Amino acid sequence: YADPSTKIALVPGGPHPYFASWAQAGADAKKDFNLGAADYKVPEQWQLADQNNLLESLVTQGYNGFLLFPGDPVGSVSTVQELTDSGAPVIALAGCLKDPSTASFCFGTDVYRSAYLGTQHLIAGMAGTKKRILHVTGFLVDPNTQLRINAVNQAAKEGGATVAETIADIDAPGPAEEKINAYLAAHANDIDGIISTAWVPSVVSANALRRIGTKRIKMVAIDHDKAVLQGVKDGYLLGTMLQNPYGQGYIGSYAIDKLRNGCKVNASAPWTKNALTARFIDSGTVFAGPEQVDNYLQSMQAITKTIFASFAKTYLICSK
Amino acid sequence: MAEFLFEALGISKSFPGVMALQDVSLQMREASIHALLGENGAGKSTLIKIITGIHRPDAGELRLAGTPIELTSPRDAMAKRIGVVHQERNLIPRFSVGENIYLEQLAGRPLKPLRYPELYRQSRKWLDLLDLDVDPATPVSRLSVAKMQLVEIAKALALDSRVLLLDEPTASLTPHETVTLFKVLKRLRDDGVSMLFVSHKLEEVGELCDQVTVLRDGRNAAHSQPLQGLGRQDLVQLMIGRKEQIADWPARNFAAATPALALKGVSTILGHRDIDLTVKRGEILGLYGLVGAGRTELAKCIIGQFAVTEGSVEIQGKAVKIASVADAIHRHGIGYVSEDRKAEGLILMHSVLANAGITVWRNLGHHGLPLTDGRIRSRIEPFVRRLEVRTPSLAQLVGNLSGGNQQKISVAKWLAAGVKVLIVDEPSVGIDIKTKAYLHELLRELSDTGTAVLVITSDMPEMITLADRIAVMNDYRIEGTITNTRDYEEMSSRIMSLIHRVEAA
Amino acid sequence: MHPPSLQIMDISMPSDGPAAASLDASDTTLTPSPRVRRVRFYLTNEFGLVLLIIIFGAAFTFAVPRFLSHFNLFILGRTAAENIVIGFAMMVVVVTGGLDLSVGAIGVCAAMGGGWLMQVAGLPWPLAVIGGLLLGAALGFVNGWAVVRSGLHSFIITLASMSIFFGVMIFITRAQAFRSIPLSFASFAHIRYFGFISPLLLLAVVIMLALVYLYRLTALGREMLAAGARASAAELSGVRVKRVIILCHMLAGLLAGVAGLMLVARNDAAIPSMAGQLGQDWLLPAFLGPVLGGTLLSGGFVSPLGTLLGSFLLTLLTNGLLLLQIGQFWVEAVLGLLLLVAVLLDQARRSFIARRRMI
Amino acid sequence: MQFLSRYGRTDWFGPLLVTILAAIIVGSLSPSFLSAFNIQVLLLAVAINALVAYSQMIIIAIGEMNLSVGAIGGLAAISFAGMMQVWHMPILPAALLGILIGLLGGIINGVIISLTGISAFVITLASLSIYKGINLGITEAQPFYGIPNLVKHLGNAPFLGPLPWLIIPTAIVGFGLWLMLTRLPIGRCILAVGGNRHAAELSGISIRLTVIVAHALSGAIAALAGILLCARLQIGQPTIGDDWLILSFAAPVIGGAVLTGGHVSVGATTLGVVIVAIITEALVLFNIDPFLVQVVLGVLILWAVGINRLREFRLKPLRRA
Ligand SMILES: Nc1ncnc2c1ncn2[C@@H]1O[C@H](COP(=O)(O)OP(=O)(O)OP(=O)(O)O)[C@@H](O)[C@H]1O
Ligand SMILES: Nc1ncnc2c1ncn2[C@@H]1O[C@H](COP(=O)(O)OP(=O)(O)OP(=O)(O)O)[C@@H](O)[C@H]1O
Ligand SMILES: [Mg+2]
Ligand SMILES: [Mg+2]
Repeated sequence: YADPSTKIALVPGGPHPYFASWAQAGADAKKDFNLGAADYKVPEQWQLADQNNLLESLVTQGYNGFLLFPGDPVGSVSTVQELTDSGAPVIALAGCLKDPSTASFCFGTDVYRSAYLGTQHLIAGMAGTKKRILHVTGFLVDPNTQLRINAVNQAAKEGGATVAETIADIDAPGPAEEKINAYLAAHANDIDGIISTAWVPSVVSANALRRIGTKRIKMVAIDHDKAVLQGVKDGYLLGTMLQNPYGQGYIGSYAIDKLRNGCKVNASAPWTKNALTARFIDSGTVFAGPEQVDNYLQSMQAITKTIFASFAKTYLICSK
Repeated sequence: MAEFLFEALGISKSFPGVMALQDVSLQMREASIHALLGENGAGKSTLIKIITGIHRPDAGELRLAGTPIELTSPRDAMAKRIGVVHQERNLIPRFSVGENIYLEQLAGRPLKPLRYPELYRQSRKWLDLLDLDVDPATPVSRLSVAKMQLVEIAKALALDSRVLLLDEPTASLTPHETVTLFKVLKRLRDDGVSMLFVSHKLEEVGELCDQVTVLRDGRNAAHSQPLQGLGRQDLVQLMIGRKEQIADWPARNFAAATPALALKGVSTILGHRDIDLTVKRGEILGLYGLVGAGRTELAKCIIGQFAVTEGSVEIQGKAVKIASVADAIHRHGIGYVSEDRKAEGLILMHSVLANAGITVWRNLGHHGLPLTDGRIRSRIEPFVRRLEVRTPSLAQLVGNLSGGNQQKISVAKWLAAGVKVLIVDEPSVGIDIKTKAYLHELLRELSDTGTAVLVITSDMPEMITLADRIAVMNDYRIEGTITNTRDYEEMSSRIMSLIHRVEAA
Repeated sequence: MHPPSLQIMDISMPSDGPAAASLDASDTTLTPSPRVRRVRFYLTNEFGLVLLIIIFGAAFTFAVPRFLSHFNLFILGRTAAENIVIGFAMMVVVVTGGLDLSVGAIGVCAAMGGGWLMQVAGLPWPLAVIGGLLLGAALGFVNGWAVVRSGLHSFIITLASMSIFFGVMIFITRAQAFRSIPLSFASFAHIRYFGFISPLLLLAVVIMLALVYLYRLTALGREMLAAGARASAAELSGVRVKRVIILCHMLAGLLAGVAGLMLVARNDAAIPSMAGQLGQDWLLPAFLGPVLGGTLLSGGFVSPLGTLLGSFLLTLLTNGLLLLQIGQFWVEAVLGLLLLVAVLLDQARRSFIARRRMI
Repeated sequence: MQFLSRYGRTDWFGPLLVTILAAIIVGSLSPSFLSAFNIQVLLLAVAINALVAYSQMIIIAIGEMNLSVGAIGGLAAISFAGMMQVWHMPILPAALLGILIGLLGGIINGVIISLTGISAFVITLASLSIYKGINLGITEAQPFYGIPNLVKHLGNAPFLGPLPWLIIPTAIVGFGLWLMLTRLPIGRCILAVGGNRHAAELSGISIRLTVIVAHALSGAIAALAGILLCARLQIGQPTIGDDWLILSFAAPVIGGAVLTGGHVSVGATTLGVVIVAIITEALVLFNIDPFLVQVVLGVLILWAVGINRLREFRLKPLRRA
């Protein structure tokens, strides 16, 4: 039923392990839906300008559908406009664009909700302590970081916990190592829990806790780095907030193809609203504790299946 | 054994736009000192650079003891025991004196640990030989120009060379240091070393050398002749193609002239005390003193680079406060020709035009017109031509000019500036005799048009030729001022007695 | 080793000058022959860059059918324009022998300032643009003043000021973007003259011409070069070196502001992340353009045209490589190789000419 | 006073003063700063960053820049981790090969620079792209996790009191560099080339060889830094080295290095690293609004360098006297 002229590009913000399964998802989608292409294209560096250049060159190369992690929720809007002007539908994948934009919709993780839920899990796990939290997160120039900080603060307020300190700008291994360890060296006794809302800080904090050998400090991390999963298994972490990059890539490719072939976005679908956009579809966020980490892939696949089953019906209006 | 220890035969060398050497030959005997003479830009330094492996000749052959040799780098020359003192200073400023002296040796054994006490002890030997009283551990950057020059010579001596090339080694030395150097060179000659000596001071050549080669426009005007029997005028004739003209200017009287620059009881942050000095409009005042007397420092205080702490500076009769060098130049019309052309006088990486024009840009730019090269050129060209700057074009980088021609540019830019007071510090270092005469004429003409000129020079004949009056400075004080009668004997003894009166007391 | 100095017109000597008689001998050597002039031109950086641009342009045209499409040419020009102006911002400080690590931070601050003036203060965009540029120049002044007053190397001053400027901006804006950018302003980045020329590229060319005018035809520009080449000599020749250095930094701030505002138009929004963390994303394009173009990092020599061509070459290589569809993660390695090949080719050209003694 | 004028002129005196001052201030405000564990954390950061700074310092010494330190370090780090994970290579050979790769990277830089005479800036920028590209090409941005436990242990554990194992290679390299730059002719040649290239050449020093040696050393040291960081992070991260550039210049410059070459100090550079580490730590300890951290960082750097400068102003009159 599908269209071999559909050439989809899956473009992350830069090289990052989080997006690795997009490549496989694209390949599978190409095969399953008989697409012309569903290629994973990585900008050389994690720079907005690099991503823009790559996208523009992909248009020139004839790609006609884009799954894109916006390098900046606002800054990428104009580039997306150019992409859609060229006739290519765009779906914001994994992260959202800020409304208004010409992207069809956003399919990914609600960063606010994910951070919020993670913090709730942490607070639950800290029962019986003073509930003092350290929040480690990524670059401040990323507006999502502000959302995460707000989410953690909000959840803490609601749960009767206090955020002792927020350490930001540590999405690089060296500085993360330095700052997190320095903090723990001085203040390990002043906190009862750690919430991490970025990849590298999750890894570094997990390792640090293992090194100190304490299980007194509870921690909830994000994403599926091996060090994090192992930490959960060994009991150093309460759990981690998993996202569903594979499902994003797979269903996203499917949706783009549909959008190119007579389908329209259903304006009255049950969209979720989040801090950035009113047209948001949750690709699935699960909290994985020690019991779930081993088979998190299956649970993700299950979620993917569920979303996929009703996707076209719910979110698209197709003439054919 | 060959007749000549070292020979350069039929050497030619060209640079972009310049034919520096054409079929030049030179033959040096063992145990002799060979003079190499010529005007600025005649090709002397180029020849030396070819002999030491820095430049490759386009044509010609080098022979050491009769066998042809091929030199591709300075190291090759060193290995053949050819040592050199270049015209330009080539020291590592942050390294100690001792280490600089032994730098050549260090390069040969990269992993053998240095033993500084030993190295300093050995370098002492060479310093003592030259009567140079500095601690070998002192960084070179803290030495005066003259001392650096002596370190450079020590460095060449330490190589223990068979052939030693000296490119204007005496240009920044005092007469006393020169005498010491000559003693050393004569001793080396007696030990069998063959030396090449470049200088613009013909008296020195007559005293020291055995043979002479003269270059004119990159060709041999004389080729390894015995010096015996050649008089000063003969050498001049060979170098410039005509006889030397000796200026004989009438004395001028400035009793009625108004003072252009006056210092009254000035003390400075650099240690000058009670300086009283007046230069009148149209007058040339010489400031004489031994090196280290504080003359350069005084000039720098006058132009506002260092602070005047007491007393008053008056320009055209009005007391002024000079806050910066730019103020001195643009507001008060005082210019300063630096003695250190490489560091302060010129921008070596810029063109002749950019260097010579720097003082007139502001002035030309005032009218709001674009500051084109053409407009700058028309302002500076007369002076560049008058000083016979040898350059393929005004676009040539100053760094590519011969040493003397560089010096000409650093003076020319001030001649073009149209200042009312000009301070000239050691203007003729490295300039050939012909240009020196032109320069003197120019300064004289400049003063005739009303400019007050303050000449600082350690060259007594130059002082006596140029100055209307001579102020003598010693140890940061003015010892006295005398009117120049242009009688060499009388003037030099009066100046010396002024200096020594203090030392006797 | 040295690049050619200021391209100064050759002097032609009047034959009847007062000193001509005594100058006869050297007269012939004072004017370089037309051949020497021609060869000197072939040896310039600019000529080499034009050659490289032609070579690589032809190669890409051949290898990628859509390389010359209007859309791609437009994109190429627009991206190049940004890189060129960023290169200029660095170039004008490199002239002094210093550098400005804070160009990116200043650019973002100016852009955010401009965005604030448009969105929050509601100024008409021309005024807001002027405001943003003034902010850029003011931050540049702070840099220059600190460099001159402290006597520290501009590296350390701008390292700190990069942190401070950017930090204050992030603190004030909380990393939130301004996106109510008037269409009339934003359209500068989207208009296509003749289908493929971006007005931003024209702006970059105009800035280049202005810089050429500055450095070749004004006293101030010449003084900047002199102060950069040798401060002590310039000072003793009446150049107010400190003032000139401050002006260089202000100019850098101004140009960084221009680049920042160009990105605002490009993104239809003023966003804090447009130059990355602390504005560091700009550093490489900022240095690479000038250095490829022949500007000396040690100061005193500058080539606006070279910077323009250097930045353009860089953009061209990146663009062409992306179109070539090289294996995902290998693009960067190939880009580095191409860059190396480009500079080696250029060097080979020079030594070829020199070896043939065409001079 | 005698003491001041004797040591006040050395490069390390100012940074040392700043270090002590900073330690006292931070320590008195946050007592846990001087705890053994914290000192260990500080030393770990210093151990790696000092190597990063050294690898740039040696290039600053010859008056050039090496933009590829981070790329070389990153490539060595992932090679080290990759060889152990994929080929199950023993630790020592893997580490040696990693350093060799760095050495080779440096030599390539040095050879191209000295043969062509193109500015080191351009060449190392191109090689930065190449090395980083190879890194990404090999890893596809995925980390290597197969780090042996022994390496993980060495990367974090102390061997004596608060002294971590990692400090040992750094100390050896630091001492070796100091020895080389002050006592060995090759080190002096490096400084001579930086101080006055022309004069050095005229004195028979081979510029080419010196430049190549400096770049080779720089590459090897950067590789060592990458390997140590890999041990410390317990992961072969492809992003290792991405953020080294600024620090690599900042520490030597804080330590009084002259960017035009000819003057660097190992001791002062190390202290520069320590100062930056203390400042970084202070920012974490004092619970500063994350949005203000950068501002405070900038101000503190200026403060540190400013104190260093003050000493010069005070000493100038002394020198004249
Ligand atoms: N590297 C170079 N590039 C271009 N021209 C050069 C270079 N070196 C020397 N020249 C030119 O070669 C000629 C000879 O210069 P050289 O330095 O040998 O003169 P010189 O006899 O030593 O003069 P001086 O007495 O002034 O030192 C000059 O015209 C000079 O401009
Ligand atoms: N103690 C010192 N340390 C370093 N440099 C010095 C010292 N004393 C003098 N000099 C340098 O030595 C040079 C000559 O000294 P000074 O300028 O005081 O004497 P002068 O009378 O101007 O000498 P000249 O006869 O050379 O004009 C100057 O360049 C000065 O900087
Ligand atoms: Mg000479
Ligand atoms: Mg003097």
